[in-house]
Amino acid sequence: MNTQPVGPREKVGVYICHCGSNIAGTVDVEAVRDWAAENLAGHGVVIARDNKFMCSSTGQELIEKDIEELGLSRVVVAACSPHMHEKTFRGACARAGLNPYLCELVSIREQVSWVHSDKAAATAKAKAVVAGGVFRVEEHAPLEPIRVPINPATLVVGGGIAGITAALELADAGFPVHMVEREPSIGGHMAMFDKTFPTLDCAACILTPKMNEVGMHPNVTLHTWSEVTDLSGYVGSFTATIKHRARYINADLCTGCGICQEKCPVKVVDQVYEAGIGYRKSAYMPFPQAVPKVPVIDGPNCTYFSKGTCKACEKFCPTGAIDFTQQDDEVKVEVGNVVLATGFELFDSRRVEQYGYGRLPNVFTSLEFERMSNAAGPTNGRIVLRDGVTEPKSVGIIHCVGSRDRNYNSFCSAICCMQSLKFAHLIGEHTDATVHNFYIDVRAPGKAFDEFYQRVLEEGTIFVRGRVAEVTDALRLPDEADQDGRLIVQVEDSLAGMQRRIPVDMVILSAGLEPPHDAKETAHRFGISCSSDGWVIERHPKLDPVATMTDGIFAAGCALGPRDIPSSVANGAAAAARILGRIQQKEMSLEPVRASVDESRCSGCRICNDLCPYNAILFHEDQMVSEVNAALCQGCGTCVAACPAGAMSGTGFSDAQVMAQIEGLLSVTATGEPRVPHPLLEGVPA
Amino acid sequence: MSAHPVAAPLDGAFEPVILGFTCNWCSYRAADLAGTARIKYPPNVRLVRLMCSGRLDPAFVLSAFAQGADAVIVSGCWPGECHYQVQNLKALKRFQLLRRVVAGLGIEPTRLQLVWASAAEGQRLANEIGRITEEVRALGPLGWGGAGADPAVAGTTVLPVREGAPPPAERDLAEVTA
Amino acid sequence: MSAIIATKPRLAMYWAASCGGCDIAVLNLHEKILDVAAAVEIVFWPAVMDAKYHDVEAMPDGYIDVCLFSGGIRSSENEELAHLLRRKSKVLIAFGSCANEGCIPGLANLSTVPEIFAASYGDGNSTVNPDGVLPVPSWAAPQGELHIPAFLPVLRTLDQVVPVDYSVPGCPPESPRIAEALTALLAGLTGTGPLPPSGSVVGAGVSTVCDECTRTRNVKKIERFVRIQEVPALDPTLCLLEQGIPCNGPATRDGCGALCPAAGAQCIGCYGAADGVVDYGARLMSAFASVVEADEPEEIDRILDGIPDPVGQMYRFSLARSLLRGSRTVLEADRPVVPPGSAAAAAPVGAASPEPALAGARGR
Amino acid sequence: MKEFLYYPGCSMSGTAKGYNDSLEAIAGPLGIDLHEVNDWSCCGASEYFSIGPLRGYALVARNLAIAEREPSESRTLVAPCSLCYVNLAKTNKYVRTDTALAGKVNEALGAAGLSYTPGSVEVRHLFEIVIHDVGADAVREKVVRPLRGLKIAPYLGCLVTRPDPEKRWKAKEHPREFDRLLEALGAEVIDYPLRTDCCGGHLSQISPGMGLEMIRRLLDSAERRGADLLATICPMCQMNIDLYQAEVNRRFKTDFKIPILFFTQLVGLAFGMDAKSLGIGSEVISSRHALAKIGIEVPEPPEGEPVAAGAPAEKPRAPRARKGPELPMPHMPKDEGVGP
Repeated sequence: MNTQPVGPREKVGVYICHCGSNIAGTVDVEAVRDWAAENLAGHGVVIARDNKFMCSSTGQELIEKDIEELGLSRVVVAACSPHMHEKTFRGACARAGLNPYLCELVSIREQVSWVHSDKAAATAKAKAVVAGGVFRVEEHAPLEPIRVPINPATLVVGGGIAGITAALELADAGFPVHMVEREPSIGGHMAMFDKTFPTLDCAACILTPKMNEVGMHPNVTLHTWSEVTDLSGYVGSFTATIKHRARYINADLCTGCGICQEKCPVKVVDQVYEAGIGYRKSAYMPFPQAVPKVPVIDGPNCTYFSKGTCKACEKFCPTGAIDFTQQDDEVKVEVGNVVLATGFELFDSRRVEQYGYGRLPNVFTSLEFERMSNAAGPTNGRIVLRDGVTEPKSVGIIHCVGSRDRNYNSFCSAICCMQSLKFAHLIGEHTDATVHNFYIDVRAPGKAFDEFYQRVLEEGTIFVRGRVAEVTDALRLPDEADQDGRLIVQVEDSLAGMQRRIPVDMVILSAGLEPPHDAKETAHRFGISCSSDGWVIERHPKLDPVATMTDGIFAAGCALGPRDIPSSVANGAAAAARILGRIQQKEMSLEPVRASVDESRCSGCRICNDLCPYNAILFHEDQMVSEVNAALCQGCGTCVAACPAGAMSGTGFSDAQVMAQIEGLLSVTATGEPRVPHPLLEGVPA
Repeated sequence: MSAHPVAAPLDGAFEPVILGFTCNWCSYRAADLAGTARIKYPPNVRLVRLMCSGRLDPAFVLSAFAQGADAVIVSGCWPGECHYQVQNLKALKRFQLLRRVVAGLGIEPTRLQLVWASAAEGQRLANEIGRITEEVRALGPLGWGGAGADPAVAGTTVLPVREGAPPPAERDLAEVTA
Repeated sequence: MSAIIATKPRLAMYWAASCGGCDIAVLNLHEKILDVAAAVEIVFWPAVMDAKYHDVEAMPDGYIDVCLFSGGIRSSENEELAHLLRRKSKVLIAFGSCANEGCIPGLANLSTVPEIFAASYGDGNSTVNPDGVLPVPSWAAPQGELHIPAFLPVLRTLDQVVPVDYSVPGCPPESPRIAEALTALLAGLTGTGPLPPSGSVVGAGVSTVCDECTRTRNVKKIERFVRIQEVPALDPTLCLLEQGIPCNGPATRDGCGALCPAAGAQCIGCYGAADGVVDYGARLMSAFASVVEADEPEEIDRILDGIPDPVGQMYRFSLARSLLRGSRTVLEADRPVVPPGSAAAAAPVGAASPEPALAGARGR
Repeated sequence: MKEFLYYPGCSMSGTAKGYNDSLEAIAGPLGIDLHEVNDWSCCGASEYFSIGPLRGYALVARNLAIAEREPSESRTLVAPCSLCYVNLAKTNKYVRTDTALAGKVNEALGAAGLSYTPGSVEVRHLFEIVIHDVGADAVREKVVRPLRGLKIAPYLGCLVTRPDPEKRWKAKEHPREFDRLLEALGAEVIDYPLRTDCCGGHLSQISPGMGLEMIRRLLDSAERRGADLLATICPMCQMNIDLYQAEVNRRFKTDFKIPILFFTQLVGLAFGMDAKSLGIGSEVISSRHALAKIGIEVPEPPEGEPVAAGAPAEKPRAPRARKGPELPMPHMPKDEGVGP
């Protein structure tokens, strides 16, 4: 691939942006402009301009005009990060008939003006950065973007409300969707809830129809009890490997009558859907409205698998759908885009030992309470203590458990405040218990959220502002003698300015949200980046909130961070809209950053052969040369750097380009002076 | 905020020039993040963007030294978090061999350091840049620069770990000085 | 330069800081040397015939058609002759590894002049010099003032001192390659054939030794590096690198016919870097490191410990033409110390034309 | 046998003789070889630091200094007393992390011709050695007389898992390692909520009202849970709960008679050693009746000391969940501590 400079000497235009005062406040833009015009003339700079906002239409027209009138063959813009406006300025060049890849955007905002305060030093650095850009752009070559077709099918990972929304948007638009869900049924956490804040409408009532729609939809292929084990390819044409765990029930024969579940003798605690306070059978459908209406047999807990006898389900199944011989199997599906809606996991409250969860029977987590308050839950909606009968006279709800706490997670879990308010209300509805809310501060920013807060206040819920120090069943003060068997919440009431010990029968921990335990592996499998917490990183937190850094992979819902149902739904729809746009286009263009081999120089040493994670490098035994498959190549450049013969080259980041940029960056000292080269390093006088 | 001086005095004191190689997906974005968050760090460091730390050709580093860089920072995604899956480990291997070679040419390890930084670690990257700048300032100029060098003091550096050292027990320091 | 010449081409060959092996290699053309001798008029060749520098000075500029210059530039004499022969020659050829990349003499760029003298005239194993006599540029002998060439602080390659038209790599260049090169060159000069493009490397390939190596090779995963003498039984047909032998073949220009690997010894890199490569060692270390089969820093270090002398391994022949040229102490030794900060004061080269600062760094 | 430097502290030869005897008895079987530091001095207790921190640190550092020069393979200094441990451990950490302090301290030590190299000695509590180096399983193997049927409240006191300067404990608020150890001895361990509460320390002397109240809580909580006795790892805790129990009863009109033994004594019993040799019987609130439950003979106490009456009548316990409607408890794997 040609990365040598085209033509003898280039005509370079340099454009320096003030970005209002964002850059000009710290960098002497005019000085840099004049310096470039004078000192970089030797590198083809024929014009250097500055502008208040280069990204504005006037700024861009400046470039276009100069290309047309001065016949610029190269353009360097010194402004914000290339991740911000590279496309903008390449576009400007293209409009003026200059190949967009002959334009280089260097960052003097994110990497100079915003991170330095000393104006002289910042200006000096800006000069170096501009020089780097000019030296580099000399080595640029015109490139054509790589056009790739977009497969109209989409893979949606996660069957919660975010995934469901995305899937339906895409499917309704008439395009195929593969939805993969780890559990036996879609529905996610929302399916566990009874009521949703602040409107208190019934979660099942609004979710179930959507679940059924997904289940029925001709364009949706459901893969439940399944996981994506591998994703290969690139935007437009991914190949996903989906592992179906053996259900031991033949979905085609099963009518979902539920007899197997009824007859199954094994009862185990349901850690998932019942959040650990309810039971399920070994052959089970997690809940009545499950989609698909096909139970699974949970092998490890099945008597037949452990003891070799039982088969009660098989005996009674009217359609003979039970199939103990079923094996896990794998399918490969071709998709053009991916939506990751992998949701969250609840913070493990046992980590906050002083709250006694797991030790003190009547300390519950928010999810346990959701199930308890759910009419379809293990207590049929009765709010009772762990003994299953006693109704609490008083309940304490602790906010921010594991959130906003540097010992666990410093982030706010966003939903706990409203959820706690909802709990307070539901307790009032179901019992006559007094409710204490222990909060740091109540965050109710959503629509009708604060109104709901007011309402709960009026209902008589007691709010205590302060971090709870301890939940204990130990009586400390003599006057607590009659509190035996109750829980005491020790808290500093920061409004009353005193320590309080408040006896209650039940404590609910509003535990925070955390990324799924395997979030990092997931990110790695899908080739996206996630924060150290494990939340998926958006392409841009504000301007591109559902795209990831990887083309063709989008994220929605709590995979991106804690959020409530409305935002998750909005995310799902947004991701779908982004994908639909591409599907309509039928193809999209990729950065032509690719590696290639000069076969005349390749010695066939095979150093590079094992370096490519995308298997883009093939070795031809017959000619003893290696070759790069441009379609598979992702442009990381590892093979380019490794080739001992220098036979491998990479567009966009060629040796010549990077070397030139290094030379430019170092042509200016820290004080903005021209660098004095070492006399012994001087070569032949030209 | 970086624990290090963030302004370069222009009073003629030695100001190192440090070249940093960043990857497009993690460390360069960390640098962008430091910018958007207005986290200050010394202006001595100039960054080159590569698609991946795996693109790092030892020749880039040697060329930087040859042209007067007093130190070079190589940075990329954390192991296991590479956008290209494992290519940052290739960078790690080259880094370790390159370090042995430049050591043989009289360049202290302090002048060639590896910093992993995720796209979310703007603060961390800024702190590392600050730390390295101070270490190099203490070492003085490197021989290939234009100006004369102090007798070099060998430094040592270990690969960075995520957690910093535990904070000192202020209360007790207070006690003692009380 | 490419002007076609009527008479017999005039050939010169000179040795600067070199061992003379290149001259032997030329003589090693055997009977072909007669063809050469017949085809050319040898006007200057200290290794094989008497010659005086003033004879060369007396020649008109461009009198010599082809000059084979072997050896690096280590003394004032070398430098003087480089300039002189450049002036007198139409075609100046950097002949052999020394002239091109410094070769073994170039490794002296790891030591300062005092260190080199100490080793050569002082405590060297083969040296007896109780009075510690060291060479000095001028000496008042009874017969009068004697002058000997000054020893320069570093060894430079020919092209770092004067412009060079062609390069013939190798330590020494393989005789058949020399024949090819000279034949092609003479053909060009006498108008009976095309002249190779100026600045090109002649008498060698554009790829690397692996291209000529007959050993079978697979995907590479290096779990250990060992020195060849530590391996009891080498697989005679398998790639040496895959057997843990740090063979420089992958990074070394082809042309030699892969003689060493064929003979069961690893390539040590005498033909220098492949076409267009900026820094031989960089390519080699990048290639070696990339296939080290370990991901933990400790494990990687354990494997790299198998390369006891990294600089020697990467730069045995090419240190003087590498990006860093030599060790830091050497470069600091003879450099005008500019007070920190006042860099600008002494700045002869503007940022606009830093090219000279970078001979080699951008490739040629 | 693993050798350790040993700093007994002042109580081992006095109030905590039982601790001392039992430790000597079980050290061998546990493979612990204690090499007593020669010429050790006071740890500074709790008072000295309030007189002047630097003096406190210097006083403690003296012990670190002499430990450093002890001719022993081991660089680990073991303290059986929680207060000694904390003083030694925190001083050791601060001189390591604060060079200024280290300078001042060494200046002070210099006066006595001593000096301490920060970090050259590591300080650990005896209990933590038994838990982490020996381990409950190793202890279980040596048990010949399981303490089956004995209800024990594991009481660690406030100083060992917190502040924990070297971060040796995963769980600090409600650690369960002590339970595992006592279970290994075959005892029935009650989930004692106040396990890491303070015993009052010297408050029992300087502010009896508060000090005795703190002791009362500990006893009350243990009794409500039907503990036959408390197990402790600290001489100070043992003294407060044992010596001041009668005083507590007098002041609060209560009738506690809960003996408190050192964990080393219980280990010794389970190893089949004779109670007397373990110093059992010298406690004020006699453990005779408690131990009689499992058929262990405790010698008559010396003349004149109060003899504990029968074990306290069991009070009704917190309502235990019934089968049937009972909701399952969260899954809590035994070995699983707390934390990510």
